[in-house]
Amino acid sequence: MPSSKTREVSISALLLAVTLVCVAAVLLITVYLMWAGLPAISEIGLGNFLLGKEWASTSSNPKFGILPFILTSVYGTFGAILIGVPIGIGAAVFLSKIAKGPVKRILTSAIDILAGIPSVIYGLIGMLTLVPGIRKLFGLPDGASLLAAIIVLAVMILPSIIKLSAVALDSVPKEYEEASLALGSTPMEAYLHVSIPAARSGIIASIVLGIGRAIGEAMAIMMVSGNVANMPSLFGSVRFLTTAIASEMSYSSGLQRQALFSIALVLFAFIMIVNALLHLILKKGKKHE
Amino acid sequence: MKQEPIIRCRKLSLWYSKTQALKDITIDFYPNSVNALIGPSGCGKSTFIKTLNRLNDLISEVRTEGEVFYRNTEIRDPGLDVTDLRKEIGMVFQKPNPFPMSIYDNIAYGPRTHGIRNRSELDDIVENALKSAALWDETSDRLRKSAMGLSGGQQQRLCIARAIAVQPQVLLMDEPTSALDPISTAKIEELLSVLKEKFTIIIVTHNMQQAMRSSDTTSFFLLGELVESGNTEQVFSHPHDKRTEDYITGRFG
Amino acid sequence: MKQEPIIRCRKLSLWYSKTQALKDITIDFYPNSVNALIGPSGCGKSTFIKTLNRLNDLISEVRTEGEVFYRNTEIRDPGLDVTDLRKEIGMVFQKPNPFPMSIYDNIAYGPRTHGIRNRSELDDIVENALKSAALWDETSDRLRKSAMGLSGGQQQRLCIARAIAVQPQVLLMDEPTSALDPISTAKIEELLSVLKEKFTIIIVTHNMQQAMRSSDTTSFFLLGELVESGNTEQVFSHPHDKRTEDYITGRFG
Amino acid sequence: MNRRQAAGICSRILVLASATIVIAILAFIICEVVGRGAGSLTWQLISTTPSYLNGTIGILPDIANTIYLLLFSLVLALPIGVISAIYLTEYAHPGKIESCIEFAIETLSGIPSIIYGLVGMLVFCQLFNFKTSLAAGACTLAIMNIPTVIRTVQESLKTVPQSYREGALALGSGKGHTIWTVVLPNAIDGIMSGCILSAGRVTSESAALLFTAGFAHSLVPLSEALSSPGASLSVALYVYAKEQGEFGVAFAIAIMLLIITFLINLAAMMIAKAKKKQI
Amino acid sequence: AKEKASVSTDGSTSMEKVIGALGEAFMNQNPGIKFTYNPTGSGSGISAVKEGRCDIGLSSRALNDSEIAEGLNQTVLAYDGISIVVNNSNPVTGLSIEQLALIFTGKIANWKEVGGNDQTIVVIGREAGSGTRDGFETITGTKESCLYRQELTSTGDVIASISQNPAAIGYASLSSVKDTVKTLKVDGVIPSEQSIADETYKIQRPFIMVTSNARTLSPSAQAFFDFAMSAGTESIISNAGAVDAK
Ligand SMILES: Nc1ncnc2c1ncn2[C@@H]1O[C@H](COP(=O)(O)OP(=O)(O)OP(=O)(O)O)[C@@H](O)[C@H]1O
Ligand SMILES: Nc1ncnc2c1ncn2[C@@H]1O[C@H](COP(=O)(O)OP(=O)(O)OP(=O)(O)O)[C@@H](O)[C@H]1O
Ligand SMILES: [Mg+2]
Ligand SMILES: [Mg+2]
Repeated sequence: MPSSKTREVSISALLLAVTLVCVAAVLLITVYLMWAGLPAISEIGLGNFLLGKEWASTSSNPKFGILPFILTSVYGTFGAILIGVPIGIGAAVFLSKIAKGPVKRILTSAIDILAGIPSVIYGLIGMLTLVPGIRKLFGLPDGASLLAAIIVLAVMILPSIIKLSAVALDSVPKEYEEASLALGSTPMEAYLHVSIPAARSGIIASIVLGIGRAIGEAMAIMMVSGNVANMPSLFGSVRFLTTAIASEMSYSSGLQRQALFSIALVLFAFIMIVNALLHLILKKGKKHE
Repeated sequence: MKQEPIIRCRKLSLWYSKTQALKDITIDFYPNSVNALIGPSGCGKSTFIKTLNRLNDLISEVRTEGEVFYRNTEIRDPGLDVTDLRKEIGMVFQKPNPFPMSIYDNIAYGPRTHGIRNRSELDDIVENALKSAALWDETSDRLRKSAMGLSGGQQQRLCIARAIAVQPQVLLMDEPTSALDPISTAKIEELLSVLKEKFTIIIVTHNMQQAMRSSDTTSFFLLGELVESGNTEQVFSHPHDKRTEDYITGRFG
Repeated sequence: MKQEPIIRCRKLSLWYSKTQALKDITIDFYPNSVNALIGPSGCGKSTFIKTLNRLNDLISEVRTEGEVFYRNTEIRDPGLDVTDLRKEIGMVFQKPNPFPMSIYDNIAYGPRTHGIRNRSELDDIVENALKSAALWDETSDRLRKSAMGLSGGQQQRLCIARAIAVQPQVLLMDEPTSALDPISTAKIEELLSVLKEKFTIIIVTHNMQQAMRSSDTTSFFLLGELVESGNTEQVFSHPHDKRTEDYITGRFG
Repeated sequence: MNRRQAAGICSRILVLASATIVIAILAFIICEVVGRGAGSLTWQLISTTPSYLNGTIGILPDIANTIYLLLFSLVLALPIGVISAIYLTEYAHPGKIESCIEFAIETLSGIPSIIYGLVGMLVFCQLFNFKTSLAAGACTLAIMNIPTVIRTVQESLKTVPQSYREGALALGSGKGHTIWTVVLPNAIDGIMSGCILSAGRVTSESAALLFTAGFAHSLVPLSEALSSPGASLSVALYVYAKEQGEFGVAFAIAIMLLIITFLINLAAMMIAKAKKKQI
Repeated sequence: AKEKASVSTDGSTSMEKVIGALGEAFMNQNPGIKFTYNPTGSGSGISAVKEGRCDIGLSSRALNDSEIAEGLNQTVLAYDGISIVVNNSNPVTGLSIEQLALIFTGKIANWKEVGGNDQTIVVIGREAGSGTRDGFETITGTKESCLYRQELTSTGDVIASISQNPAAIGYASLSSVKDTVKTLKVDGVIPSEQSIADETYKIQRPFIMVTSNARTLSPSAQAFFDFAMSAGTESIISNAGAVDAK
């Protein structure tokens, strides 16, 4: 029988091997997206691809410029953050500091359920109520627009912002708030001036996570954004990076199909940047503790 | 006794939902004195001092009975503005708990909360508070650095300075040295004798020697009761109660 | 000195990454004695006894120097089979830590780990261990119930029984009574005098009275140094070192 | 009223309003879904397969497919996730490989499902030649779920008191043995919530499945499920709403999905409660 | 284990009803054969046949020259009418093909120019690659010049959006149109089985089955092919909303 020491070492090695599946998966995804996405980029030209303002994938003289998609994704995400973050942080403060008993339980479940609702349902309801609502409210010929997508995205990222921010607020040592109260501040002042700054890194992480979610969402916004490859405008019909892939993939062939994979590659690059940012923030937050 | 008591407590009882943590506490604290509260763990010392600045309000299901006066204000009054009360009665906690901000902002936090925005006024307050807490020399060149970088003892003095900065009348201290090394402890004990010239100090301690060394009066709590209270020398040399004697000779606790 | 020491420690130093927690500790422990380790918080008592059963291995970035022998085995030897070592040197912790299983399974855990499967053999071991820890009478009718239902004092005796069940030679105890009430404390102190007939006991304590009451030798640690070590009576009545005297008279800590 | 009081009231209102908005959104969604779908949610819908000849719609195959996907993806994700969590919390020392793994896990959990769908299609459907099938869908979902399982199990492992490990090690138990006998039994709740959260993701996922598992509505037995394409409930919702304009059916499915989401949350809450009691 | 004989089809989503019904009837007749249909879109159906990923591809547009050159074969199974639909509240009842072309290319921008209310026209279409869009644009001669306000990815979306917007116009497969929207006459003809079969309704497209010259069909696939093209399936196809091509 091997000594206990070698046994422990070999167990550890075995477990490590399984754990590396995650790394392998990330590598696989990266390699495959490059393999599938690079040919079209090299054929179209990186500049034409990223900065081209026109997307006409099926015309006899096809154009593959994805600047409208990139800008739409950026604006859409930014808008969703603009709406979602204040509400999210407000609700997180309520959840973590004020709510008690049944109110807290109900709010927690509500957030969990919102997080679990399939995105298709958000899209469906958005299409049937939000889009006509926007049309009537703003007196537009049609309501399918960037604005509708922004609202749907804001709602969809709310749960993760609230949950993560609430966790960050929960983990602020109670001593800080006590100290603030003992100095004669009101509870609300303690939350605003001490708890939120102390939970900063967690809250920022939740926002970055929200950005990632918003950039990656496809199914819901496809149904409310009109889906035309215009340059973005708030009340105009727009197409996102994700919806560009989802809407044409099933009918595509040839260079068009390859270009769709190139869009996926660009999307992936965005996500990797967001992830790296998140990683940095979390790491910095850990160091701070 | 020469003066009016600054805090006057009559038959104070306190319940955490159903369990009684304080039983009929009657005690007076006089201005410009250091008052030690001793007793084994769980006897209600922290609970008692937190009723004095209503920090127990944070815990739902706390119920009190009896009377507690700060000068002529009934502390238990539900209509009382607790922020005013806490401005008068400051507190320092067991674990040093500076805010995760700069040293300056820590001290300025209280005055800012109470509406002082003027820059040079704040500068003065910060300097004076740090000097009163004997921390000015060590920190005057790093006021903008994070308070988290200070040592434990420095952090605790910072917390004292922070409490002083709102110019309270009474300072509550809950085992302020139990997390500190002997040298920092000595520094803070020294500070007590200076601070009592301006403030009334009520200090909880586990360390009998500390109570003996630095307090004017000592009160012994046991299981929520105030067993004995009086002049420190007298309590330690001639305790009235058998339980006090057992405790101070280390027979339990 | 009548016998060979069972644990022999020469110039043992220990670092947590860069900070040194133990400095040149040289000390011997003899069989069938109770050895108290005292000293203020953070002085390295726990660190010291955890080097004796290599539980410090759990912490990465621990580095030791010097020699520590258990009989003729160098404890620090990286090739040593620590499971064998820990079978010889048992440990009881500050907070009672029974596993969340039945009382029986708790005691049988060690023997099972070391390969004993036979049912009646296990029954015997469990019974004897519980009897040695003076817990048999209280638990014999509820062996299959969860150990988490026991009181704090009973849980701590269960942990002692669990340690005894693998028949160690040395028992390390890290403040085994500091989380317990006075009555449970008395029971465990009583137990010590019985257990020392079979084991060598090394016990960390914060309570000077406890050290005086129940130990044969006492060692005083301060900031990672072994300041003084010797016969308990002598250390408490005529400490050689000024720091020891300061500590046992409560001047700090 | 002074400035301080005004600010206090304002911030109070803002915080309260935010929380109200969240509840209101959920209430609105539930009302919409139930209002539009309740009429179509019949036993016949749940218990039959669709027939083009009769022009009837039934979602039994979609329910079965959802269950198949759940089973297959958990069978893959659970062992890998649990083992990885054990390695990371119990064995790993901070180092290059570990931070690499950490980064990989974070990355995996941040990748949008549409990218999983595309890569799943390239790798599982084409490279591994699984074609468009539940097997390809399940493999894709498994990879999506591994980070969730790892994180929940890790959380749970971290709550197992260190004193249990110390206690076992001090008795001479080896590390592996300690984990198996003392640590893992106390982390069962984490493993279960890992399962439950994954289940939630599997039922609500659509983008990743469209490209990998397809959207056929035929009922297949378990033995053939792996090689057949099939729609899960979420995909069926998508297809019925979008391709066929059957909004009643779509919202009926949405009601079912909401109920499943609710049950999943209930289960997760109960597990957390049980764990709390135990400690 | 022995695999059950099977036929796999893959392609146009518009053909779902027709092919689903045919498949179901076929399986009722041949219980030993498993029929699968994967509604992925015309383009993918065509490439699936080319790459051998399915037996029969389904396309709702005719193959183009390069596809035929790659060795693919097409067989017209049925014809499908493309209905022009507007919101139920829209007073307009019919348009000419010329008017349609002008509307879809943005040259007519207000309903009042074609006899409707004073409202900006909202043009809703399908995504690039859709067989329906290809059919519509080819027939109206608006290829590559349509100005859409929304490009939706499915028939259901088009109908839902139009039903929500009084100013919208769009096109959708005849078989999918329900009474939530209003079907317009084109050149005075309302689309119906009759008007499509006699070609008086102009906007129509073929449903084709695509096979590869490079491979011969498996016996079961051939059986399905023959079944679909047999005379007995007329009623199945017309019940599914299309017009039989035989
Ligand atoms: N929030 C609470 N809810 C319920 N009971 C409490 C709460 N806080 C304290 N108690 C109980 O009240 C009693 C007194 O506690 P308190 O913290 O005042 O003791 P203490 O004398 O300060 O002890 P220590 O010296 O350990 O700080 C204890 O029995 C404690 O368990
Ligand atoms: N895991 C660790 N990493 C780094 N430093 C540590 C670690 N554990 C303990 N230390 C440090 O080593 C020193 C000795 O700690 P140790 O726990 O041995 O003290 P102790 O005498 O047991 O104190 P106490 O009476 O509070 O239990 C302390 O300064 C402590 O901060
Ligand atoms: Mg206390
Ligand atoms: Mg210790």
